[in-house]
Amino acid sequence: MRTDDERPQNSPETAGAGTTDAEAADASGTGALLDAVCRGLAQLARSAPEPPRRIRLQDGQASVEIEWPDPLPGVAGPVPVVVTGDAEQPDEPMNDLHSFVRAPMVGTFYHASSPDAPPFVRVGDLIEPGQPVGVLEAMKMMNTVTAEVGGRVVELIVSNAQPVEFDQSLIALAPVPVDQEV
Amino acid sequence: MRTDDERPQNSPETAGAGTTDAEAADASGTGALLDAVCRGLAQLARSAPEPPRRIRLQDGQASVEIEWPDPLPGVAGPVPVVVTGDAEQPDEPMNDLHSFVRAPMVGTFYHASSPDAPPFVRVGDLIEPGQPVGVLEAMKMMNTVTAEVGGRVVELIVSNAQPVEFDQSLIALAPVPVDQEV
Amino acid sequence: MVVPLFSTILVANRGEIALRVARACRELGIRVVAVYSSADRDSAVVRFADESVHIGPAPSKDSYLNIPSIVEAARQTGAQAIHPGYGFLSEDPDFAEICEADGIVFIGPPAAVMQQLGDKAEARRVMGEAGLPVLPGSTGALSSAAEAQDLAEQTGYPVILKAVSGGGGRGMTVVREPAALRSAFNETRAHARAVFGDDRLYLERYVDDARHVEVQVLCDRSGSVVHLGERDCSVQRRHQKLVEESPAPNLPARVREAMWDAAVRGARAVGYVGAGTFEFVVTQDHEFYLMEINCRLQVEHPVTELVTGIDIVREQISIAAGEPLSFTQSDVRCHGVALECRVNAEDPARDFAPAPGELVEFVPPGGPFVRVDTHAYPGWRVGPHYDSLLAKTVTWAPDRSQAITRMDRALSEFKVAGPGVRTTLDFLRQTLAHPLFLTAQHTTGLVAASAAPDTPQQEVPEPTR
Amino acid sequence: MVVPLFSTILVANRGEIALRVARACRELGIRVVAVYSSADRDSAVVRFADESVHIGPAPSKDSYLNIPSIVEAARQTGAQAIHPGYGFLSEDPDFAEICEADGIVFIGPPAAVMQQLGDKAEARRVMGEAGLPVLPGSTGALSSAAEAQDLAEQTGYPVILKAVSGGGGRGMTVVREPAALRSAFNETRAHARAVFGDDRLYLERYVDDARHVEVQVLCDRSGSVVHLGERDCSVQRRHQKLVEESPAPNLPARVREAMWDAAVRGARAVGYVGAGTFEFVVTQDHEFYLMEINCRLQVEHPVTELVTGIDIVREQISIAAGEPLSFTQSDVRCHGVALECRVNAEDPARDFAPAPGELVEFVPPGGPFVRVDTHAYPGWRVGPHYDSLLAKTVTWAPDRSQAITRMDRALSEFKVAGPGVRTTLDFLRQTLAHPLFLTAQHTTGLVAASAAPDTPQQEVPEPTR
Repeated sequence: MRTDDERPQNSPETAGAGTTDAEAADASGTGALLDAVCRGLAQLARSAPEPPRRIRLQDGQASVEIEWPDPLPGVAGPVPVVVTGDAEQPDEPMNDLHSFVRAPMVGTFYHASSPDAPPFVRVGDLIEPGQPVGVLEAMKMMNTVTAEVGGRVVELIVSNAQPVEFDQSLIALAPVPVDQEV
Repeated sequence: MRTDDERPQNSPETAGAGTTDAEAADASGTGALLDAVCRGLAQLARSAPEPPRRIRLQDGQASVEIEWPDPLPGVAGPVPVVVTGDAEQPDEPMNDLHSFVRAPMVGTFYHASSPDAPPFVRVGDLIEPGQPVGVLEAMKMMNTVTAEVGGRVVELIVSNAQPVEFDQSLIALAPVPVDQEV
Repeated sequence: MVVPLFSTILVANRGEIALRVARACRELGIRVVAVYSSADRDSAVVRFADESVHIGPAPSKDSYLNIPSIVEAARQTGAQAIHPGYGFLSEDPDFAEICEADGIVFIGPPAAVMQQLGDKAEARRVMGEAGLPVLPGSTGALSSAAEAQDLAEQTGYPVILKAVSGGGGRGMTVVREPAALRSAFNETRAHARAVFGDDRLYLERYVDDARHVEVQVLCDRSGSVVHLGERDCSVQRRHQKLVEESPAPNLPARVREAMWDAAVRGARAVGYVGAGTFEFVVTQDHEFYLMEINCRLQVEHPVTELVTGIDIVREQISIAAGEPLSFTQSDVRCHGVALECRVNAEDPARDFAPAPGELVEFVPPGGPFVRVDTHAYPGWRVGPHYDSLLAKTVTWAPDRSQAITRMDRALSEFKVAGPGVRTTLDFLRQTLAHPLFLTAQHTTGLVAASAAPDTPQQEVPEPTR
Repeated sequence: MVVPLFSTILVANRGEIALRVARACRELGIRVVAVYSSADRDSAVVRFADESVHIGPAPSKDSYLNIPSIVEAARQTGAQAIHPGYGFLSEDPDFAEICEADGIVFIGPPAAVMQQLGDKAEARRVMGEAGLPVLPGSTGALSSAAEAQDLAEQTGYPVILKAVSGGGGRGMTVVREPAALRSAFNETRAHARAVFGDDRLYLERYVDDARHVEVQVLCDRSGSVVHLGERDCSVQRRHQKLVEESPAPNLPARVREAMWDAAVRGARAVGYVGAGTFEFVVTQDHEFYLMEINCRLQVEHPVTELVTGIDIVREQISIAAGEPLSFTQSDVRCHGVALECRVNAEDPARDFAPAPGELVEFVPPGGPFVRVDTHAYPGWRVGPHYDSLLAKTVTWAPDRSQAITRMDRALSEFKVAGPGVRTTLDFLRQTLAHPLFLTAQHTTGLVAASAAPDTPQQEVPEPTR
């Protein structure tokens, strides 16, 4: 759920800070700009006789710099450069190694099937793909939420009986090494 | 003078061709600007005797910098490349080595002070800075047009008695080597 | 309206109409909740709203048609009312009923009225009884092809077969001769079963070379009914309206007035509440017949707003809150002429195929007497999931000729460009310049006739919205 | 207007007003020639026009004030008429005369009328003779500080010293006590000499806590004079109008009507032709006095257009072509309320210093009853060379309260961003929310009083445009 408080406004106060202003602009312009820059860069790098040593890309306060080590004498090979355009969704509380059980629709998420029942899962549990991990109530219908992939429960992100929106992360799972698999 | 014929329209016919469409977008989009800059850069890099060591491109808050490794000792030194924000006006009929006498205002350009008089300059003439090269009539006032720099006349771009707008190139001058100076 | 109406309204729609409704809420001091599918994360209404709820993935059936998600979103955000816009759930009586049962005000007519008028055969019957002119044809659903054949003999050909649960130009077939009736009956029934889950059909006389004229009504809960004049929507392509205007040009005052009266009588007959539209077919002889009644806001409502000065969405909200109409019929005065053009992201050169893509450039027209309703902005990616309406351009002028030249000016300065993006801007300008349109002699066959003059016109005067 | 007016018009201006005029020409089927300085190569009007001529470098004096270049551009492009917009050459009688001498129609009043009304002391005299109320003061230019002192004793303090060739809030000083008069006289005279090349001054009684109300007139060549109602322009900052509205709120009908009559009488007295504005100061007791007459289109003309439905620029062109007015006074009906906010590229936090830069994001508001006049677009670079007006946002509603909430909504959705760019959007919203404005109790001192409540208000009720 996004509220207007999170969004920058065109007020003199917020516009006064360069970053907020630039962020407001980001919504539409910068993506295309970056795409164009990256394309141009790739062409440039290809057309030059040598691979680049350093690429620095700046937009407002954000900047990315890639530096390659000086080529060793005798070794010349080109260095592949991968620049991804889109940033990761910033609302993930966990790093990329985790996977998430997400809400399949809008509703209220419950850890257990009833107030008296034990929760479906607890932190530390190992779960299998397809295993029920909670219920989502929408319009008085209880919908079982299942995990698409297996893993170890590292966090119950959404507390019991909390409203959630579609695709919201409910439970964080860590991948399980092969020898530990259930 | 620009006429609407030169500008792309959002018609299905012109929009139908991918390139025309992209040109239409060019009018405002930064992406297109960057493309152009990158193309220009690539040309520059190719035309220079040496590959560049560092290219820095800035547009507003965004900037990109590419640096290549230092060339090996004994091989020729780095060539500085300067990229300025504004591109050259693309409507110049001559290459960058020429300078131009430009119209100081809107009016009608005459090669001579009267129909019977000889022209101020002819192709091949060597002229000095400040020398009169034509007259510009505006509201029945005759204004003498003088050359700001000297050089050899290589082209009378605007024919006699032709209307011109401000800053229009009237006469192309080639620089004169030092030993040939008048 | 000194009384606070609602403190929060959820807008259960997307695109330009979601923004349109959100704007009305904002002007009334009402908090706006937007809902969005994964494809609409960066949409204009999400940027505009006070709060937004992600309700589902891109496909409409899982997001904008997902009743549980939408109702839950309203609950979670404390919305007391839901505005459904047009399309999606706007004419779904079940949704209206669920809202009511949940204590959420559905901004639209009562579910029972929607149910009754959504059954096109039933609507035909009720309105016929109320004295509205309906085309000769069946009084209820047809039981067999044989019954259809008998009826067609009585009414005379051509006739049109329509699905009872259809509407908006879908589920209908024009039949021009007896030999074609049986197979048309079977095909239309199969189609209706597949698309609407209801294979009942009815039959009417079909009118060639007709105009489409509709009357806007507003009705409050206390039984006041006013009309806001009429709109001519005869410029259509395959039952999709392209250009709309108010008032209807080239229509005698007595015909116009008779249509207003018919709409008001019809609205009274069913106890209509809210904003509604009575769509009529008008023959070359200025006879008019009811086609259908739309229980929602129309895409083309701005033309009525510009000639009357009445904000229809504001009135919808006010009516839903139980307020009486703040004006009477005699307060409604129409000034000048308003014209709307729907600018779609479609490629006229490829049979109007949707032409989505990122809008690298998007500069809508402005200046005197031009209104633009759009959810697009530079950088917005027109997706393939929903309809291709990009912007409604509306112009006003003291007379029709000026409204047309003004529209041409506005469309000429509208800049839309991006990889893959095509629009109907130039097609619209060509249409406006057609001699039949300029002289208001056009019928719903105009676009088909212009595109292929030799093809016999087979346009059915019923658009989607 | 069946007769072709002109085939080509040159627009001798820049920014939003050049585009506004170009739009009117386009709608009339007239070819548009834009002129531009080096700073305006990529301007909206250059993109819009049929043809464009580069007339000089960025500084106005060498481009938009460069008469020979502009006249030559008109000749080269075959323009039969020049529309000067506002500012720049629009009130220069010499320019009007040169155009006339060259066989080019100057779209504005005759040079002689501009000459007469441009002399503020002379305008005061002529209008006083015509029976218009003028403030007590001098009947012509003052010969000395001593004469000023005598006059001030007669009229009573405070008084205001004004340059005869001034106007638009420049070249004037308010004097509150006799001791300050002599030095004020000398300083104002020195200033007038330096700025206007004419050190003549005149003196009037000064009114504190006044409102600024102006009447729009249209006059054709055959002597028909109509007024289009009035505008209240009391929201000003240092004599610059920020918010304008029509009709003037909180003004008794008899006062309003008396002002209309005065303006019509004044226009008749000097044989006015074209669009003109009579600016009045209105006291707390609803007494009104003529301030000055503007012989051109005003920035704020859209508010009048929205309440009357009359396209003032179209009428200017028609009048200049010798057409009689197509309507009479009784045809002019005002509906509802229109409000205009000037969105400037200025930083309110830095005393409204111009804040130019590239507009990375520029999404103007839209939707119901919102008009935006702007030359800006995404990617446009707001330069430091000209005024900081970025966009005029105009809203219409049936009543003032709705027009204000609609304006607040529109300003709230206006997105302008870019490195270094600041706007007055939020400042305008704060101003609209001021209790004195909401209740229409405000005077020209509103902004100064809001900014610094303890500072004695010294606003002079005369804006630039």
